[in-house]
Amino acid sequence: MIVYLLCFILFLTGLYGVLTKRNIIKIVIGLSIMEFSIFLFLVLVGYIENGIAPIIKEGQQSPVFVDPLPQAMVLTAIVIGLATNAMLLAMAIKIYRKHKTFDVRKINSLKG
Amino acid sequence: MANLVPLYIILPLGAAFLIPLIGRLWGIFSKTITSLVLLLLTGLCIAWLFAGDHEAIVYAVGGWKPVNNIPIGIHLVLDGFSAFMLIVINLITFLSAFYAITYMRKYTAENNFYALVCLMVAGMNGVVLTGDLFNLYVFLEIASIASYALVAFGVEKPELEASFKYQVLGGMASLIILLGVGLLYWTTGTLNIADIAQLLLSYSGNRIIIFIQLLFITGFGLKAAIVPFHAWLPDAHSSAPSPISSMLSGILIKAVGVYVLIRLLFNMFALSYEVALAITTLGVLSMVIGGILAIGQRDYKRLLAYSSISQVGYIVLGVGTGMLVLANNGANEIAALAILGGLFHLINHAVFKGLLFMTAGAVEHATGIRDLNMLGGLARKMPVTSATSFSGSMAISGIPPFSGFFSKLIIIIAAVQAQYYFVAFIAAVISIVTLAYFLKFQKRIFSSEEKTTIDYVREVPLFMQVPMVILALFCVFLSLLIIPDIRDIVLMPAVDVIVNAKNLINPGL
Amino acid sequence: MEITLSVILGFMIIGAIYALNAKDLLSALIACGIVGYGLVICFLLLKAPDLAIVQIVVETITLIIMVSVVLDSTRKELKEKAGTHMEGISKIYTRDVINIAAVIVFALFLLYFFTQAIDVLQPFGEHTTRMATAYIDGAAQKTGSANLVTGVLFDFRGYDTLGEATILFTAVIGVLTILRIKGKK
Amino acid sequence: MNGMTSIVKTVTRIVVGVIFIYGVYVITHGHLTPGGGFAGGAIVAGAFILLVLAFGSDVLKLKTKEEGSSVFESLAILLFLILALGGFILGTGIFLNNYFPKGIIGELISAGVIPLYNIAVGIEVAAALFTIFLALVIFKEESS
Repeated sequence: MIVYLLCFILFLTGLYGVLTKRNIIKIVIGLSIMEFSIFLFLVLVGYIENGIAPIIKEGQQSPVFVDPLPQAMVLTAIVIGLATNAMLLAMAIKIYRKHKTFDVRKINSLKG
Repeated sequence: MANLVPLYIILPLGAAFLIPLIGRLWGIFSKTITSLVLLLLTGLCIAWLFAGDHEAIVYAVGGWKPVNNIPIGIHLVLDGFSAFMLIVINLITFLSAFYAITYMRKYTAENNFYALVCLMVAGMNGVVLTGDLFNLYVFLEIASIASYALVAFGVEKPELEASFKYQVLGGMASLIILLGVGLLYWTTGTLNIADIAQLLLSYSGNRIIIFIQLLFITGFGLKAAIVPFHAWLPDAHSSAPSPISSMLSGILIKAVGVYVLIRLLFNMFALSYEVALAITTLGVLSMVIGGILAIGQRDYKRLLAYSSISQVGYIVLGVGTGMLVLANNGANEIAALAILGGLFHLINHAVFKGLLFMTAGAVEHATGIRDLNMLGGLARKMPVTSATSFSGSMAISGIPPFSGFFSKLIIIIAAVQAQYYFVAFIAAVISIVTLAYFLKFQKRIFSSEEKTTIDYVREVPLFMQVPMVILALFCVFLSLLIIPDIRDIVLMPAVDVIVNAKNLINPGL
Repeated sequence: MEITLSVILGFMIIGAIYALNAKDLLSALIACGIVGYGLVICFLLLKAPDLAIVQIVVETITLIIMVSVVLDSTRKELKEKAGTHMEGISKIYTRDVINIAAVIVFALFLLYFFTQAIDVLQPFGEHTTRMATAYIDGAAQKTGSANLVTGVLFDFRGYDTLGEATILFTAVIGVLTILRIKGKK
Repeated sequence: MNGMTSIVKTVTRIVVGVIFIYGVYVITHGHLTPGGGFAGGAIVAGAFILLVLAFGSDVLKLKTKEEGSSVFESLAILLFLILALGGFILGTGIFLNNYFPKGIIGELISAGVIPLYNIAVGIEVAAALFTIFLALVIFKEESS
């Protein structure tokens, strides 16, 4: 179980970054770290002790494969993460050009 | 109809993929195809509802049949509740897209706008139709990413900042939801919602289920902007272009937030008293805090955005009351009444909030001002906008015979019948508060003395008036939904699906 | 196996903490990249070569894009920015401390709840498949694909993949929309 | 955008072809070996990005490239949708059905529609990533 706990700690580290950091790039990093931890978590769930990678080769005698479904899910999630990151970064560079800073506190033009 | 279910995803996606290709050669293509697709989809769904046969349709994508009674492919499920949501989504989006034809002329890159609208609709339709948890996450992300881009469409400082805030909180919500999906997969080994529901009936590990429910409530609560997760909504909904505001407030927060919460909590998890209590509390909190914060707003669209939080609170309250009654093994009729009120308010809110954001857009289009203190006396110059806005304001504050009155009344009656007198009292009080700030708002903008700064104002073009008038008429005619015959066709199938959750068909059987 | 993974994960956590607290944005990005590459090693250990390939390429491209965003301001400016950032903290010191403390308490609470919650689930490495049983048994005959992950991705769950490709398309349109110089005519 | 030194350019000239061919290999063998449309597409995009980084280009050329790659992207994802719809027309009337003959497992031409999906997704991912990169570069050039 220790791997799951460490994985969750990684998730909480990312969450901590998103909630407390005031720099746009740091917030993006925090989100990426949360993403990483969830990818790892899903693959951990699908792992089977002494399993082999889910690719059929000739001459295998009744192999035990690790669960391919979480792997497919993570593959999808990685691309989704890439897409959200790209959007965030586009937003970040646009905000930087408008305000000349990455600090969220200095670009507060909206009222609560 | 059974074979046509995937059209709800294929048609908007196809339109979105074609727009960047054909749109750059032929300017009018993007506008026409968006409207046509949405009109077609609305018509299709209304036809299904009125055909009378409310058997749920299960469509296996890819044709994968269950193996050993375990569903293996992805299933699309069209039942009364999803059909109801599909009508609301496609109808409001159609009217918004129609309204946008004139409104969006002042922006650059209009093709991207229509492509993103199509993608957002495809995402919402996918969320509503899917019967698979991971697929739900994928389509949720399509709708969310499209909405992030649409909020920032004006690329000015406030838009960008609002969109960034929205994106960070939305991204966090998505990741929390994904964690919940992963934990459920770990617990049950499957992703099909009906299959999970079957397995959870006989599952003993109570703490993990509560933890997953907590994650889902946080995640979808963030998407639905229920207090205390509402921080992004006022910024995002007030910064977006008006047709988008009316879509975001009218349907997006409901399709990806409230709808999914209801579907998962009723149809997938076994109902528990603690969760029902939490949902009701969140509903009351949203209702009260959203309403109180709305009073002090000076910005036209921010006021509407805060009132969205408050009105979504009503929906959640109605559904939560029903959940409490069911969890306490109370009478099914009371639960059904409460949920009926919630869903009725959902469709009403989609209509009048869509309308109010459109009128806000019309006022901004004509005057360029959003500050309530600087507006005034527009009634004579913009009669159509003024009249439609009046209709919307009366509906939202619950004045008979407008539709909002009946849905609020049903929610309050249900709460009284379930003996939650305090909740019913708060709902009634907040209704009065709503009336107060909408009267103020209506008076400030339309009937107070004219301001010299806005002499040049003219009524908005016909293309913007038409959707506003249609929605204003809906504000009145939706009251007809309480007539039993019509109610049985439109609302009751949805309520049935929610209340009799155990009857949810399992594609594996 | 579990121990190796735990050690790598430990390093990843340290990298993540460094990435979040580094004063220089560029080193923060590189630390984040290292966490991403650590993930690649974990994927390889967990018998997920498909994911390892995708993650290593995607991480590289993300890193290129991120660095090109950060390099928008020169390195010297960045250091100054980081400096002012720290000064900013000392100005409203108490508020930030309360914020951080609240988040840490909240996180610890979540961690405790998580430990309690996952007690009943299968331990690491003893996963039993339910939906995926059909993806493994005779899946090759059903889809014709020797790589089971590809089979799942494009056949059993092709609908997800369509959605995924759509998300990338949405992101491209979104990026092109956001990076316009002028929003209104 | 300026290019880099001649050492970088020479190395890039040699390496880019290899990367590109490797990407195409990963795409086309997605149903046999690890990898597939996503990994291969990202590798191909990496090759293009490397070219732009090493050689540099003026804004005008970058803009035509961006337009071209975004057209490619739309076409590729449209191809995916049409392949998915193929089930409606050719085969069983089911969305996203694998309607081609499956062939022998382990051969290059097998697994029905999956290789075609892989190719469509590969082009889509490559074009999408390259477009995002170019959009960022162009924006930086234009707004500075």
